Amino acid sequence: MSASATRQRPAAANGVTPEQMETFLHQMMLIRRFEEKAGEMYTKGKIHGFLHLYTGQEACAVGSINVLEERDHIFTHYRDHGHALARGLDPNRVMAELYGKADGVSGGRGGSMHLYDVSKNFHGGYAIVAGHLPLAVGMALATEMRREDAVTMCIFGDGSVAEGEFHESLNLAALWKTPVVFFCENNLYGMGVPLKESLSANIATLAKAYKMPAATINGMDVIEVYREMKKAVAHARKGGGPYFIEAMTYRYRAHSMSDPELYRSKSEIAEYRKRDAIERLKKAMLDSGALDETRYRELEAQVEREVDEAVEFAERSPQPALSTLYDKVYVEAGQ
Amino acid sequence: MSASATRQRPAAANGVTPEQMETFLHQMMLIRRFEEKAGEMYTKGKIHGFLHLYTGQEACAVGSINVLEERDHIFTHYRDHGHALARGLDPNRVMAELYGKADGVSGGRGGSMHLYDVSKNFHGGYAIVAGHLPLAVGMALATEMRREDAVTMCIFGDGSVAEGEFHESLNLAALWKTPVVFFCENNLYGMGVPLKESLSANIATLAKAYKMPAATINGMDVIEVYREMKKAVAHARKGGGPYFIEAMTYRYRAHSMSDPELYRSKSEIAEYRKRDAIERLKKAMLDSGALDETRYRELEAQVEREVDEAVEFAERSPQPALSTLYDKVYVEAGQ
Amino acid sequence: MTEMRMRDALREALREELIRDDRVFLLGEDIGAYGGSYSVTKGLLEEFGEARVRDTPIAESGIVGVGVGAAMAGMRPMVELMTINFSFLAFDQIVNNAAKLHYMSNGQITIPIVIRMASGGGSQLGATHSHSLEGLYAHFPGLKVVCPSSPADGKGLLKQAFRDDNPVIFIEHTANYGLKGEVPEQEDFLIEFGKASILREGRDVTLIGYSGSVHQAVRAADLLAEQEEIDAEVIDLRTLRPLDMDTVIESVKKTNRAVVVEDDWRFGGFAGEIASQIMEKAFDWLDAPVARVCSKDVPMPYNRNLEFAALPSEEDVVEAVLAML
Amino acid sequence: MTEMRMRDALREALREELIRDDRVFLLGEDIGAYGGSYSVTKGLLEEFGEARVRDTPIAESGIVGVGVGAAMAGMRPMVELMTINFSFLAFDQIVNNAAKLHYMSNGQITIPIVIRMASGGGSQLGATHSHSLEGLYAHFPGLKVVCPSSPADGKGLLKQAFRDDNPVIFIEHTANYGLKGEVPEQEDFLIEFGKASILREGRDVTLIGYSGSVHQAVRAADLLAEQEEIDAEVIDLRTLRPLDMDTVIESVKKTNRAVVVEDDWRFGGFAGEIASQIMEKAFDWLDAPVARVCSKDVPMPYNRNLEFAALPSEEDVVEAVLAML
Ligand SMILES: Cc1ncc(C[n+]2csc(CCOP(=O)(O)OP(=O)(O)O)c2C)c(N)n1
Ligand SMILES: Cc1ncc(C[n+]2csc(CCOP(=O)(O)OP(=O)(O)O)c2C)c(N)n1
Ligand SMILES: [Mg+2]
Ligand SMILES: [Mg+2]
Repeated sequence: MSASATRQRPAAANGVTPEQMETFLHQMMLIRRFEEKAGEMYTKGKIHGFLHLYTGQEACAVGSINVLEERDHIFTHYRDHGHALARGLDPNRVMAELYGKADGVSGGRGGSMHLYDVSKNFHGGYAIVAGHLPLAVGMALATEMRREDAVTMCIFGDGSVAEGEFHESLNLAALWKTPVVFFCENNLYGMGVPLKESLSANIATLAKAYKMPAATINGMDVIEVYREMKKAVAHARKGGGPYFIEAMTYRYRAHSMSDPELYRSKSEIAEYRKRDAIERLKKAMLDSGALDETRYRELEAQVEREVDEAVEFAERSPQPALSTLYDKVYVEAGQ
Repeated sequence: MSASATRQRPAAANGVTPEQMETFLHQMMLIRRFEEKAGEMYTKGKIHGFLHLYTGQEACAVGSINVLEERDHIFTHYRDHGHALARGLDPNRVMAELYGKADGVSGGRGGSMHLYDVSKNFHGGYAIVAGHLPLAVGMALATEMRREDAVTMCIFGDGSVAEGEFHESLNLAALWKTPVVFFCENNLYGMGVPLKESLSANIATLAKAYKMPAATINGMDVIEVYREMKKAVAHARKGGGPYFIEAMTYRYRAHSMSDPELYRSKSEIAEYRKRDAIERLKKAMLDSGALDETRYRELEAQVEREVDEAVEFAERSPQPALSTLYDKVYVEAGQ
Repeated sequence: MTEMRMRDALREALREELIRDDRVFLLGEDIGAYGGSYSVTKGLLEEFGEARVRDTPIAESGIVGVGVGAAMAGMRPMVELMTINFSFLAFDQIVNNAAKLHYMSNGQITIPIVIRMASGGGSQLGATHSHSLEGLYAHFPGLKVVCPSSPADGKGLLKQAFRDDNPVIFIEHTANYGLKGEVPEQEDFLIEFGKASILREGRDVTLIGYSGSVHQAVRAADLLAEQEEIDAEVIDLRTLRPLDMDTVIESVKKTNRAVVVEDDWRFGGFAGEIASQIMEKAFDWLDAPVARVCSKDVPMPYNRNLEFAALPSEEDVVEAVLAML
Repeated sequence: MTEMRMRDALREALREELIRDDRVFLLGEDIGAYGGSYSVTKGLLEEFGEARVRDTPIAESGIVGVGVGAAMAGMRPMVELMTINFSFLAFDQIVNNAAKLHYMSNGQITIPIVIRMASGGGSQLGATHSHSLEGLYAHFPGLKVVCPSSPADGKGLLKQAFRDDNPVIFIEHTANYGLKGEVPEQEDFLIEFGKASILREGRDVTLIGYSGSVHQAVRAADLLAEQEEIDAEVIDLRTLRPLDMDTVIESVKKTNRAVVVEDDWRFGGFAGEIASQIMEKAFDWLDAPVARVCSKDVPMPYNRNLEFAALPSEEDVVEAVLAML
């Protein structure tokens, strides 16, 4: 930590230390590369089912999840690789899960949309749009009843806002003042439907109607996400009840691997790519001297190694034994 | 109509003619007496199942439904007798339905919670809380697609606002600008749960979040309800999309006949009874000369007769034949 | 032993579990100030306070989801949905989240939740409020489904539900709430899931029911004995998942005839499961096809006579038995 | 006749109905700009415009309810729910409002709605996205349930669904979308509901399936013929409600043996209905209990091998047949 003394200035400027910035950069690069590789492996027929890549949205996961403590909890939707990696789940085991292998975080039973690592309070990966929102409220209610000083973060997309469970969950959370941070990644589309065609409301305004604070933030700026998430977590942790963040972002890739993307133009994607969160942080760090090209190339190489290793690990990991098919439908012993 | 010339003043004052006021008074008195009688017949074992009485809320139904044209549509919840009577459904056939008799508006198959008279565009009577809201939106969408210049009114209680379908329906209605008036009768309770313990939002504020106009009005003042409903219907009819009314009201009786009312005090009920809508209108009409005691007693006698006749009709109406059990599960002929 | 009504036996179970285990808490619609729409939770709010007996908004999906989330956190919530009819709004939460998270997470997550609801017709509540769909939930691996028919079973099975680490759908027939019966008094009176009980021994035919329909079966057995000198065995399944087919098969191998009695519709209903398993496991013992006495294939009418005609009756059971002899 | 894939045959049906009847309109998730998640509605937005091909928010309950409301108004909406898995969120709207309003209103209201959804496992979509619950909807009186297995059936049955005045749940197996087959070209090619089709005649055993499982049955019949010289008859039910048991019973009276093949779980599933009815109606003709070949009793695992092991296969069918001879 002492090395940071020489890099004091940028930290003072935005409340984030250079070490943290490097962590953010590394994590975002890892997620980016991991997702590209996963897409590649899908095309090669190594991964099947639905695969929803997170490319473009990295600042959301990294900026927010790094605010959380170990004792805090995370629920997310099916576009969950980025959140898992930001939470520190082992990339090897995440890749193995996409492969459906025995060493996967969910033993190969969950797949891309259902990553779980309860040892890290990472509770999934939910594929039914908005179905996990009440679960997060319930987790927060339980920690609150036990006075555990924990905050639960609940991540979902803009398309989920039209679901009835969004409304029920926000109301319950606010009514019972549960320590939950609702984190909406507004990437402007739910599959092929633009948000303006699926919602007659401003998301943050709607959230405020439930008497909880809500902020719309730039989800392509990891530092802004981090700072805003800090406020949100502090609010929830000190007993203020739920907090709502709408992070404006964009997904670069198709909704899932089978989407022909008929609903948006190449130029729109190009436009958003110009605001890339990794480029933005990299530039800021280069400008402030928190990073130089050598270090950046080191990080690139490191990420490449991590992702290659993940693929190798996944390739080598065994298939779950057929004899396990009937395991864990039920918990065997009572309490 | 010429007789009204002598009664010009009160009409000018509130936009309602003395004839209309008398209609309102008559309808409210009819509903009040009808409900009291229904409760009595329930206690006598003539009516079974759930019976949700409307006593106390008469101004809501009467003030609003009288604004509608014949071509307009109504959907309501299980507390539906008042709405049916205000829409002009035959009291005899409504009472017969509570009895489950063959001449009931639903042939004895629906019961108190499921009154239908499609010839009057009265589409029910729904017993699943908030389940009819999207139906009303669908009806409005259809009339709009066919350019029928019709408005659909959708009535529900404050307790329904916490349901997911409330949210989905308001959003769909606003998104597609369907001509629907959402009419929330806020009687402060959903069964035994006070609104403030079930909703972390102000109802009208929440409605406004969907970008539709919303007004909170005095649901114990039939004139105010009428005037506000006029605005709402005009807005919807001229293509302005949905409109939301929250009418503040109170139910005098238990939620249903089996409710011991442990959750509220006698004094609270007494307090609201002082604001009785029928008394209020009666007093205003007496004061303005639109009514005198003789005419009031005539109305009382008329209502008594109507309700007695309804009971007699229901008593005499036959049971539906057992042979009809399997009828109308399906429509026989295709289109 | 002490005599009590079903609703009181259920309340006793809830009380004892609330006292025994501070992870237990209750949430549901009108379970607090109102006392529960069938008075099962009456007095519990006063005794245990608002944190552990929690009135909820009318938001079935939301409250079941909250229960599942709390169970994931290691609590032992009981969610009351008033009636099975409203559980349709929480269907996804029940059959996806509650039922599957243990499996999908490779055992990392467990969901020790009890979801209570009332079922059954016969009270003129109309078509949307008269479902008997116990079998619907029994179809989903990951769930357990319990449907008691007596106060003692109600208490013993409900207490057991709180000791089970799996999601338990606990379904009470509205017609049973007022039933009186002897209930053992000891603290740890539990009834294991998956053990049917033989309510009446007999040689000539096996009548199989659960929850409400058990009582039709018993009355039918009485009629058969009195009027026809037919000696019927009556089996109460008590839980549909796990399902105790051993007891059923043993009985059928003795009687060679079986009638399944169920309040639900026959077509595509759970009675078909029991009938099929009997055929599969006792084919050579069967002297006649297994009969299914169920509700008529119509939405439940409101009118009393029509409703009675739609529901299975003891006469229907007697008729089915006579037809197979 | 012209050869086309299932997805194209379904699209043709929708197109023709949109042209024929201006009361027909489509609404659903991603049916417009995206072209439908299985490309069934591709191009229809461009051809018929936004009013008649309507992209909706992700709000299953809401959009089914809107469809029901529009149907009450005399329109003929088709609501696409993407997959059966998401229909759970609209369960109440389907089984209460769509199914029961005609009955409850004493015939005043009719609900001519078509609700389309994809079903089935086998694509590694995991436990929440791999349901085969056709039988779930078939359980409810008031609904019709259609599950085509070929492009011709897909087209003829879907067109018929739009001519029916009742709510029709139209379920397409994801594994069938790419299937090719001959489809009649005439404008009014309709297939009546409640008529099973015999895909293969045989003397030794009757295999009964629908939607996806029909194809396992056909492959099993081929294996049985090639390897065991067993001559199986294969019946495709095509619609579960109405259900054509006459064709099944006639066949079983000839073969004396039957296997029901179904993608859904066996326990409490629809196969039990078919098996029970066969027992009831052909008891004296049966040489062995009716077998049910279904999914294993587990939530669907993601891993490919486990998923294949969980799903019913043609080998499972062959095994079941051999076991009953
Ligand atoms: C209840 C439900 N309905 C539909 C779907 C199909 N579906 C999967 S993802 C998706 C879009 C969700 O959009 P959003 O919430 O914005 O998340 P994003 O994919 O943009 O990250 C849809 C419609 C689903 N999984 N669950
Ligand atoms: C989905 C659903 N959940 C629960 C119920 C049981 N229930 C019937 S009425 C009611 C209260 C509704 O309150 P509100 O909407 O305010 O209408 P009010 O009775 O006050 O007129 C409840 C909880 C139901 N009918 N439907
Ligand atoms: Mg999105
Ligand atoms: Mg209310």
